[in-house]
Amino acid sequence: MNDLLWPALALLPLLVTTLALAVADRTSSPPSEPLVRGLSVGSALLSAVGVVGTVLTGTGVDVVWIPALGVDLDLRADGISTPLVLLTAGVGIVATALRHTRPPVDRTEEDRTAPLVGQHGVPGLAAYHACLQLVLLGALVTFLSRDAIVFFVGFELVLLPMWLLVARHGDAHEAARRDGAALRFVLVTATGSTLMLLGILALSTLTGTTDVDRWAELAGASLSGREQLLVAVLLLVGLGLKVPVWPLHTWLPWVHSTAPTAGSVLLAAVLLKMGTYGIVRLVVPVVPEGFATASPVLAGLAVTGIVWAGLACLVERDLKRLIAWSSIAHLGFVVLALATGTETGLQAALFGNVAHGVIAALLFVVVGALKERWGSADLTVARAALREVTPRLGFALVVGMAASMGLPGLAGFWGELGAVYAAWAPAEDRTEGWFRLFAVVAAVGAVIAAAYAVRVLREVWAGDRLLPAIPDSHRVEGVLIGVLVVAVLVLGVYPSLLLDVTAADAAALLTGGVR
Amino acid sequence: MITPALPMLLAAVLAGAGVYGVLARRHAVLMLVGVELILAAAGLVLVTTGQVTPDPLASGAVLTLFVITIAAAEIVVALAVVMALYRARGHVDLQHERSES
Amino acid sequence: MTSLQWPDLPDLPALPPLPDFPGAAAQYVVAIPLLAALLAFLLGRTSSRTAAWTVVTGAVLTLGAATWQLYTISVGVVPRVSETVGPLALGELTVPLTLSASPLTAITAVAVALVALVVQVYARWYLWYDPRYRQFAATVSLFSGAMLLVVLSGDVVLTLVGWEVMGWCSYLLVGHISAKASARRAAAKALLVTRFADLGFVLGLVALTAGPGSTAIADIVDHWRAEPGTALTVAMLLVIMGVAGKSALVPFQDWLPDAMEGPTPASALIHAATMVAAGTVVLAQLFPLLQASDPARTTLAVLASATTLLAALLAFAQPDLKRLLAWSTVSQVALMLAALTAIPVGEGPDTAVLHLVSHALFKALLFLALGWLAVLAGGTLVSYAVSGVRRYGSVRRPLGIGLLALAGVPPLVGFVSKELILGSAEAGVQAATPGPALIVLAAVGAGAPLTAAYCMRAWLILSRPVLVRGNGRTGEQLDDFFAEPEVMVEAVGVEEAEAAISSPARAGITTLSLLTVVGGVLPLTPFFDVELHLNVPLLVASLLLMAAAALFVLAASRGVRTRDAAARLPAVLNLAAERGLGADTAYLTLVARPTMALARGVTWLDREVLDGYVRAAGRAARLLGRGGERWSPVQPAPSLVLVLAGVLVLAVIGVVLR
Amino acid sequence: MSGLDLLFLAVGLLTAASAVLAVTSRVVLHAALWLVVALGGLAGCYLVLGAELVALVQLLIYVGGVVVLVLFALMLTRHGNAPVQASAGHRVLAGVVAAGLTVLLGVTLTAVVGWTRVPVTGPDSTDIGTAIFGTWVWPFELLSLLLLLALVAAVAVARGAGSVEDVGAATEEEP
Repeated sequence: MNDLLWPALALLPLLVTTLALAVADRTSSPPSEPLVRGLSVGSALLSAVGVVGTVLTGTGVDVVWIPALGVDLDLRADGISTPLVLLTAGVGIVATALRHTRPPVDRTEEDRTAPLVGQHGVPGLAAYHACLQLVLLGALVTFLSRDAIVFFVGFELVLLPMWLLVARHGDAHEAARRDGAALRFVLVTATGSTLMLLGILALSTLTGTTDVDRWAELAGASLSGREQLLVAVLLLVGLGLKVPVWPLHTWLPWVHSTAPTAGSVLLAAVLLKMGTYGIVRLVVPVVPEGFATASPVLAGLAVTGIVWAGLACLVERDLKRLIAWSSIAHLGFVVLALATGTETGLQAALFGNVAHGVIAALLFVVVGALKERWGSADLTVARAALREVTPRLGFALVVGMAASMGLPGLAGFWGELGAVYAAWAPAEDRTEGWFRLFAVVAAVGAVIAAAYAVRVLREVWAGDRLLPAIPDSHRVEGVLIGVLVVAVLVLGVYPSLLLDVTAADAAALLTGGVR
Repeated sequence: MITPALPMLLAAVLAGAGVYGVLARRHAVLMLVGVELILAAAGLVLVTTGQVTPDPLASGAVLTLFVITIAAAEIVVALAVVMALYRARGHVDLQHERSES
Repeated sequence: MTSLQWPDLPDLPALPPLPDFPGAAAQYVVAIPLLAALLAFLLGRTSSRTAAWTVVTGAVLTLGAATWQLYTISVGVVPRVSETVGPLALGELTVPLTLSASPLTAITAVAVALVALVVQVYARWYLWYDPRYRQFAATVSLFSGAMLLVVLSGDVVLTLVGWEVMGWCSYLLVGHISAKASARRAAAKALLVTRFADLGFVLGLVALTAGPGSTAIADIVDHWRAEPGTALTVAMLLVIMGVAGKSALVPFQDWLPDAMEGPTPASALIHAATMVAAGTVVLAQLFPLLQASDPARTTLAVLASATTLLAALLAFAQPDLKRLLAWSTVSQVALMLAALTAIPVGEGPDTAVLHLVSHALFKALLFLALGWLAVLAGGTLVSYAVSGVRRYGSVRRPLGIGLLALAGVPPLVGFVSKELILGSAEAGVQAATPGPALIVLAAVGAGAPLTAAYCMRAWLILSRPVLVRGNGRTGEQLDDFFAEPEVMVEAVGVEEAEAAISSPARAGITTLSLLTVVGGVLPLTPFFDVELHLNVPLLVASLLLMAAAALFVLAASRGVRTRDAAARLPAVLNLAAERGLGADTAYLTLVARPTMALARGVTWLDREVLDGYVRAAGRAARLLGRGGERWSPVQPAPSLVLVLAGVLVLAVIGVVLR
Repeated sequence: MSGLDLLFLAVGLLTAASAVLAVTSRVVLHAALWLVVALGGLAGCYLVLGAELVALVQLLIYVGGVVVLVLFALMLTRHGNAPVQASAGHRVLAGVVAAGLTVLLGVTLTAVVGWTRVPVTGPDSTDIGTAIFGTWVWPFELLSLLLLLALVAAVAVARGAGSVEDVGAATEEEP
């Protein structure tokens, strides 16, 4: 029973709060904003305590759930999922603590002296927070689960609240954009989930179990080469839609540009990770031969995405979309590293995954705050230079963009360097020539990252305009940003913190079998 | 000793008749008659299976009792709806052209 | 050919034993500036004073640690390899992340730490009124820490870390005055050009690492020395591309003069001892590999030689003395790299590193002194700076010493290091593969008089006699039609203006001047293992050439009102030189514009083609729904029939398939 | 063919025939009456199968309660010469679907149980009672809740009409 304590503490607060808030939202007099937010943050904090406890004590749930299908509710954290559940818990606190406001209408030149009033008292706030809680719950289940079906359930659990966040609580300006974003999100998630489910079902019928550890032990032994390839392609396309891998990425900028700040933070820091985590769990160790066959194509798509997204960042007009594009580029590095099939690559991918989570969270918090103050995130509108009017937000943006371009000493560096190295020296069953070409292209992508980072800083951060004045970060924002900046810095300066956690399990994953 | 195929065939016939009733009747109450027949068919299958296979839980009989009870509840609500419909529209014709009313 | 050795060092008079610190000196040298940067940023939030104390204390401690390291290395008691945050668990790849110190890197570290200290002290005065002094100081501290990391790195990953951090810091420092559009542009240009070149650096290091599967420099050198070949050549060429970017070799040279937009202390730091010299340090660490790959060596020799000549020529024609110094930096750094290629196989990179140290001393001196003058005179354009040293006597000595050292006049440090390069190039010509050495010899031979020429020009301008009102105009007027506003001797103002510099800053400049004068003894110290290739005729010839060039410039300057010999050049040439021969335009047309066009094309493709499919899918789904709505029965009963029929069909399928 | 089989055949044919008539009769009232016969016949079938309790409950609730309700509803909603059946084409379609369903169900169900004769070993009333108040007690209690809900819902839906209140009142006695 003691074993159940920590996992239960990690999951139950989220579940209970979700239900409570969802019910509260339907009442005729919804609870006030401080109450809702307090409840939400409290539940996220409790859950984070539970997550930390689960990770530290190594306890887990193992209950038979659907015996007829052989589905176990097996929730445990190992080296590979530990960083991600911690990331989820941390980002969860950030996302719930962010104040949700409807951005005011675009503040143009004319009314720049008008007082800036955040419009609080958003309708449906309780439901909004319920959605956040549900997203966190789904993400935790996804990362903790050691059963493919439960993994899938967690995966799906996240999508609907996310869609609600985008469609109902997104950018208030343009209904058409919101509609477009929601439409894309639904299409992509539905398609991706279906393909992934097909893959999971194919695997479970071919192996007779849905236990991913068992799958990793079998390492595709009971599958023929063609079956392996088929399963790998199904899962990769399904998961690739979520990651997203070029050319399945077009939904991401749309969704990010319309999602509320907390939604963007969760989407970038947690949801996208579920795709890469899925590849690590369900594809790399499970169908090694199929993955090896598909990996050159996957790596090619990944590096195309890196360059493609980087180029798009150079001309993108909307700052939030720009950050979304940069996410695509970073996840390209992660996928490239995965595709190399080496332990170095896997470690780099796991590191890059978490690093991107933290960096993207930081950037989206900052950009969300800016959008709230500016009224839009359009880069073509002349604004006051952040360095002059809001030094704290400006500093956070500088750190974020520097980390985004892979500056050493910040979190982004190790994953990207590892990815380039792994691509230069891929596993023996990969075609070296192609992968070296990919390494070169990825390095070009890193250069483009510097270019767009400089572009953003030049257009937003540096300059001599002082009007329209906007307020600097307030207290909650300041604390959240500070924590994220420290996280980015610590991961960058002392990468062993993360690498040592994942090392043993990453090695075990590639050699087949569990530690 | 009994041939269980016979009750099963009867159940099939009852279900078919019920479906026909649901599909072909325009009168709302008569459509419900079809629904009752389908439920009856389900009950028959349950009872037959329960009678020919040993079962310590007596699921066949018990579940049939449940079905009957649920059917009662269902028909009560359904008839209430029909009554409400009748009060609102003056008829219970399911294929009533809207232009006629 | 004689070899200067210091045979019996341990017999030196014993110094008092140093206290036993935990950890190695190298760790302190790297960690202190980084910590100081962090502390200055955090603590100095309210007062610049705290920040200043923090960074200056940090710089002093760093210098102390570096000196301590130099001493311990000279007596040979220290473990040369020390740990940092590694080793990293990166699977097959070994990443020990160690620091390692050798005599050469130790002395370089001392030079860097010294320059950093002087720059910090100087910056406190120079940026007294700057509200963002604290960020500047922290960045400078970070910058010097990064350079020290590169210098003491025993692992290519650490090298890369320091390398990139320096690039970023240069962005921040050059763009320090971010309200100025030209500074913003220059900062972006510096970062982008160097980062573009880093493409090669990263790939080169990765390729080097992939061989031994370890990032330790020792492992890499061992591995590739055992099996040189095409792979090594490719890797070294890539590394050289990166070095060319940071060290502003052709074709990446144009970012550096623009970087003059930064405050003078930043320029001094970037140009004297740190970023631009980092390439030399890295190649010195990988020196055996450079020597093992002839194509790489030749390529570097060609690039460096071309750069050193081109930059010297451009320096001569600059209308701004600060830009003149910038181009001279390009030229001198190229000279160091050229020296690396010319050294005969089997010898160490000592001459190049010696020139690095010597350049660090005199270039820092020049920049700081010129910055001082700029504050006094109001700018560094020829028209402002003219007669500078006459009007402000206190800058006369530092500037004079600096220019003499730059020109390579004996016995200053610049002379020694250049002559050693010339000597080793001459020795290299006689080696088995004389190609690179030959090119370098020619370039150095031609570069020396050019350097002398632009130094002479600068000095002539600075030391022009002051035009005092009432003096009759002498000589012919050549350059200007409208008369220059004649300057009164600011008999009262000068004293105060000169006194305005803080005494620590002045002390720093004086220290640098002294070291520049006496630095010529450096090759005699045990830290350098210089093969002395003394070739007296060559030496004399080069000195004569320099003298001739100086005389020629003197002659040319006669009659020009500002004594600016470059005014004799056609205006077209002057303009072209000022614009760096249109390199900026070339970057724009060759790289920036095509990239932007490509980016626009990509977004178009993304929007219209890739996203088009997604949109089409959405639209198709909606159309299908509408069609279904239209063609399906409106009434419930027939729809129910269809639904049940469908269910039936499915059930039949299920039964049949089973 | 045993005696039980013959007996079942007789009752079953009656039930089937009345069920078909119940869904095809053009006269509304006749249809309801044929339903009574069909459900009664089904109770007979249950008896033949040896499930006395179920048969009794069937008689009690269906024939006694439900059909009465249906008859009431029919009377209350009488509306001149309202059409009872759908158009011919529709009926044919419905017939095809119904026939298909019959065939499908018949084939699969008989295939499952087979044509061999088996002894009737069903539980007696005591067993059923024990089972209901033992294993099935929670679902049973839930059912009572459901009935209560249905009652309330019926009242809520049909509120305002006295006749419907009667309907609601009638349900109270059923469990």
